[in-house]
Amino acid sequence: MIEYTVSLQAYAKAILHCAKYPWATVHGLFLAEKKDGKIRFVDALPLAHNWTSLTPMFDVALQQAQLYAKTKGLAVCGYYVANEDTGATQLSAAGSLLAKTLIAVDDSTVAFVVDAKKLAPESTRAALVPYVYSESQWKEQSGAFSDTKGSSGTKGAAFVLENNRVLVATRKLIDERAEVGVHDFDEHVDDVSLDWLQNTTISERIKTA
Amino acid sequence: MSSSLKLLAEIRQSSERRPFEVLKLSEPLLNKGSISQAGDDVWLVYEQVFIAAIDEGEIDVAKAVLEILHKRFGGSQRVKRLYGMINEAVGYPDEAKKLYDEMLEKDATNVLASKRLIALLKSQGQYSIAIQELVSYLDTHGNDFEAWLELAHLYLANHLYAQAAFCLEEVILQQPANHYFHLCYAEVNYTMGCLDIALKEYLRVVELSTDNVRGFYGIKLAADRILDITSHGAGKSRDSSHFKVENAPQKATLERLSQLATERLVAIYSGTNDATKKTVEAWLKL
Amino acid sequence: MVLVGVFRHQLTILMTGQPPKPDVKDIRQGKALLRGQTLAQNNSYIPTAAFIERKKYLCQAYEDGTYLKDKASKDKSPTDLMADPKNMEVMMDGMKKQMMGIVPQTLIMGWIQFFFSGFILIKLPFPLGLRFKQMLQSGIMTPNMDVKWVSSLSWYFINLFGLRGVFALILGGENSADGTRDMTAMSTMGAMGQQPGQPQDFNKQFLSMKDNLSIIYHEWDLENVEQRVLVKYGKQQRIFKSTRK
Amino acid sequence: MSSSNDSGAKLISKGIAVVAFLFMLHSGYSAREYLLYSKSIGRQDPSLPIDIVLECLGALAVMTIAVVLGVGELRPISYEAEMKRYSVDGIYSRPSFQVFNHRGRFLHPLKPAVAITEK
Repeated sequence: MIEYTVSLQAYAKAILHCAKYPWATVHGLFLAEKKDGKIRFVDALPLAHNWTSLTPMFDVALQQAQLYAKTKGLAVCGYYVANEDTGATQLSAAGSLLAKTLIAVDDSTVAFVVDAKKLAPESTRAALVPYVYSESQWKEQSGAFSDTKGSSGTKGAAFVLENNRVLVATRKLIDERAEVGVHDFDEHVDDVSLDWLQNTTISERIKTA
Repeated sequence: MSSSLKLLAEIRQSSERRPFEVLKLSEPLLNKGSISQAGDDVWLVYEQVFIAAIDEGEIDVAKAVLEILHKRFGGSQRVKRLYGMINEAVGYPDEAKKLYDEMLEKDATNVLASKRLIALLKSQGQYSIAIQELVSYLDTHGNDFEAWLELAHLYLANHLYAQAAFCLEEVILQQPANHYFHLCYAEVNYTMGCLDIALKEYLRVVELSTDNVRGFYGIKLAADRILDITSHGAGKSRDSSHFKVENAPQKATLERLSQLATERLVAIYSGTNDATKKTVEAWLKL
Repeated sequence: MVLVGVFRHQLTILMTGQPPKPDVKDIRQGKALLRGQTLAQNNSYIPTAAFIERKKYLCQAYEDGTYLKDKASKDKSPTDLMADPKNMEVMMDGMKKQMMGIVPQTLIMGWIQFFFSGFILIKLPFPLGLRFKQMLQSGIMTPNMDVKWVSSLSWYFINLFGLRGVFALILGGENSADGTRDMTAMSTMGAMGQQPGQPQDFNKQFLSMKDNLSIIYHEWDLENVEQRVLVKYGKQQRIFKSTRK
Repeated sequence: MSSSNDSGAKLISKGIAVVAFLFMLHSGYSAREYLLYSKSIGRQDPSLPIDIVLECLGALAVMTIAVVLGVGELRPISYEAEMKRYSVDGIYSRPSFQVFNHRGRFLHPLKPAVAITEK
């Protein structure tokens, strides 16, 4: 059984990316630290908000992300997507194809779909619905991110948030409209001076939140 | 004219969706009444602020602005559409639909109302019906490139790349010098595996727009991929069967194009910070 | 003059009703033709396969009259002008507008000519060259009179043309008080040969567009784009002619 | 900011243009005076003295330069420069088809509202 932990930095950055373009399908990657069978998502790399079902720029960004992760001793083994249609929490056909290219490199990859309903202020659960790849298709992991640690994961994987502060801090950042500081690869290729890999400004802000 | 009005006009012309900024810029203008400095454009500014406000969920602002517009243009179809839109935003799609239907009953050629009805279907998650409606709309208004673009978007969301490519060809026919459409068309073709067309379209992008980053990334990607496939022979490379490379240029040209892309990308990235530059250089295998 | 102009403007507004709205089928018909035009014009910007697909489809549609507003009329002889009540209305409208222009103008001009022919109306405060004589003293046959003196008829014409700005000021840009527009309209009408509002025979236009499309030799603009790009970025000296297959 | 600089420079160039125009008027007046004078002393075929001609031409040159410099920043006219002002976001935004019950409604919930009708 693999235990996946999501840190504040990864969760907040991904959610803020979704908040910056609330009308569009938005996707990105998670960088993870692997230690004795446990996988901890330490950072998020926002990718795109336009043309999210097309592969070329995704390929470029993914390859660069993998190179960048290597220099930091991390692995790219998470993919997140927030669908334009707020009611849809299933992984779309395009989303599963893109996530499959991650599997080819790292078989512990998990795909997350952002559940818009759980972004509401009163929600007490993480707004991520994990999909795990098994028997050549993506399967939803129900009961993930439930409050008690480790009680989920009957199917071979457990998902927890780093601590209780993650949701509170993310909420605070959303209310402060911190999302304007997030830059994704899409913006980066329009203006290469925007740093999508490190996102220094927003990373600092999340750290102090 | 004040600088915020200028910025608002810029955002309006670029047709980018930046509601947060629009509201921030317009708030002092609305409060102080200096919005009238916009002259003839003042009604356009009001409409812009209204749309930004419903986008941001600032319904009170939207209502106030809408009242001003209603006072000036009561009974106008364009204002009526805004009433429909605010109802969409506050969660009354049925009311909105009723308004749009009324508009169409009065004038069946009202394109704004027809488009809103399609957007309404999309907002309710009924993508396939939206596609049907859009196709029948385009049968009548075959020169509406925004609608073709929307249809391409809906097809892409439904994983129908060939159909999306058709829509984009239609858009390119209408605006052949706009490199963004060539870019999108290239990406769709690349996704479908038509590498030869994708490469040519990416080349068109950098021809129309000097040092376009996406364009050079695409050229590098497509040229290297074609070289890879052709040098391994069609049979050996895995899943090479669904790639189309017949009309690709010769090997020497491909190599030169790949090299050109590398050079330009290095030049473009010369001003960025270390982490980015190193990553890109590693990606280019320098 | 000004009052007459204002009066005319109001009368025109009163008499011209809403222009007849084209219905959905009219638009569809027009846009279908437009699509063919765009394809014929910009055909080189899409790949050959895409062009052929469109050509086939549009030619077939034009041939079958898929987009015709009234499919039954396809095989009929050119439609009778007066048959369609809507066309009648359009023509009546045009006629009304023109009457509106001509009637008061002729009246005023006749009146002026009757009462004031041969009269001098004003004296200009500045001297002018002999060339202006024709312009300022029409209707008076005195070769030796100083050009400072302006005859009534000339004054009328000067007003007719000069008041355009005043009308634009008081009635807004698109007003119908301006008499000069009618004059230009009258002079161009003969040249145009076809009155505005006359129905176009879409079937004929569709068929000719079909012929246009079918003779296009298609060559994709991007056949030699590699060379063009290499030249643009200074990697190659000259452009090779594209080799046709 | 640059805008205030801009308007300052514009004002200066306008001032210079006005002064140059006055000089031009002055040269015209001088020319007339000179012609009247030479007529009164009965000189045939008077040609203008060089200083008047120079004043006129110099004023014209200064005025032209001042007016040209005073028009403000020139904008590029190529299609490519025009397209640079746009981005994928703008080109692909499809404003007529925007949807308003998006994720933002969950992130920043609305106060409950009633349907809004046209008065």
